[in-house]
Amino acid sequence: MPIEVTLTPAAIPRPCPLPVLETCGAVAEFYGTVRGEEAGEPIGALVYEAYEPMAQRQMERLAASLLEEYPCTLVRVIHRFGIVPVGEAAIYIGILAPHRREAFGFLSAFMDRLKTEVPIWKIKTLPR
Amino acid sequence: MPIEVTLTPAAIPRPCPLPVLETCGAVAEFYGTVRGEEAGEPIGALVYEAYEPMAQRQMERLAASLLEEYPCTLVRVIHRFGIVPVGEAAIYIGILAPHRREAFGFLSAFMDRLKTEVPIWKIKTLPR
Amino acid sequence: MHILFFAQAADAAGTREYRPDLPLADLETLWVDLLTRFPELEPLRPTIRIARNGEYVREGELFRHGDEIALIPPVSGG
Amino acid sequence: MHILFFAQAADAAGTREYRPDLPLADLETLWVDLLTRFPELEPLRPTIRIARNGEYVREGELFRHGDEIALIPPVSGG
Repeated sequence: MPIEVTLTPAAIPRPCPLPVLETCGAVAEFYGTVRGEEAGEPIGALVYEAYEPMAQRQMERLAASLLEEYPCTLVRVIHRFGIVPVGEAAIYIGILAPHRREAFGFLSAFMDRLKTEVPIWKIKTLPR
Repeated sequence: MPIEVTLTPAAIPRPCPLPVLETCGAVAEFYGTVRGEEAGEPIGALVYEAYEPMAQRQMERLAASLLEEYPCTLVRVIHRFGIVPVGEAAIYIGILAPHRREAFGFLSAFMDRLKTEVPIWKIKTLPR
Repeated sequence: MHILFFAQAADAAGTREYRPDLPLADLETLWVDLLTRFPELEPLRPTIRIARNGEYVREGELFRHGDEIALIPPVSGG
Repeated sequence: MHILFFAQAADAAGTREYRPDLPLADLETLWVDLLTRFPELEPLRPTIRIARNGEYVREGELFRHGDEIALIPPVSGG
């Protein structure tokens, strides 16, 4: 199963260990973490809302569609919703691929399209 | 010190923990690992040679030059030389950046230029 | 039909769901009904995408009894 | 001058270093000396870059007594 998508209110583990595959020369990982400021003001957390079944399916479908262009061997996506404290990850993407180009291409394209297509929202900030 | 470059015969730790910085919303990591085949034949390891002082300095300088275009907050590069067994990493890049675009841009550009400018060579394969 | 509101759409409408009394509707009919009931949605309308049963709708699609319809303001995940 | 050979250049020359008897040389003089001593380097010459004291040389640069000079075949790190 080359695509693993999880949408969860639980904290994203860091590190989030990927298997070692001898066919893969590239391991790329990305954590999108909550910054300590929003619009110049210090914050304590962001709150994310998700339209859960649709967001889950859109992420799976987006990953499947990008794999046609960027043939990676394993793609793991975890998106958190609910309260995400500063410094913690709202999203994790882990990729195993034969070569770095498809891993980097997938990573960048997935994030770009997630941010226009997948029904997940930052709905508010919480103070420190 | 935003640039940390290490050239070492020792195994690259995995995971290789980066600090958490509240100013950074992007954590990107890449491991370039040795694949189990080379030119269709199974192998046990690759052997890397480095022109050590020049390779170290070229990597530091390349990182500094790319930070002008891709302003990341912390860049950590570890390149291994000597025998690197299949499945282990020959290179690790870890990046903390305010936003994902500079992290992805740095990562991709650093690897492209490393592979043309930095005096490190795969000099042979070892059998299983 | 069961309409779900998310993010700014939920804030503007002051609710997270609504069941309009429409047996069958095209997009325009749906919006007329929505704006009559929730005039606060008017300024958001140009930015809202509509999903039907978990898929973004295509031009000319019809909404039927039993459909789950979602108002999707600009997303901001990741 | 102290010349270092790496990777395919070391394989072809059959050695990892060489101290030519040249007090001062330009790039052409250096190559003439190298190819006289190590004719096996001839086919590699178009792909080899030269570094002087850890920097890739620029056109017209001169090599002097005490310089560390490296023959750098196409790199393949990462």
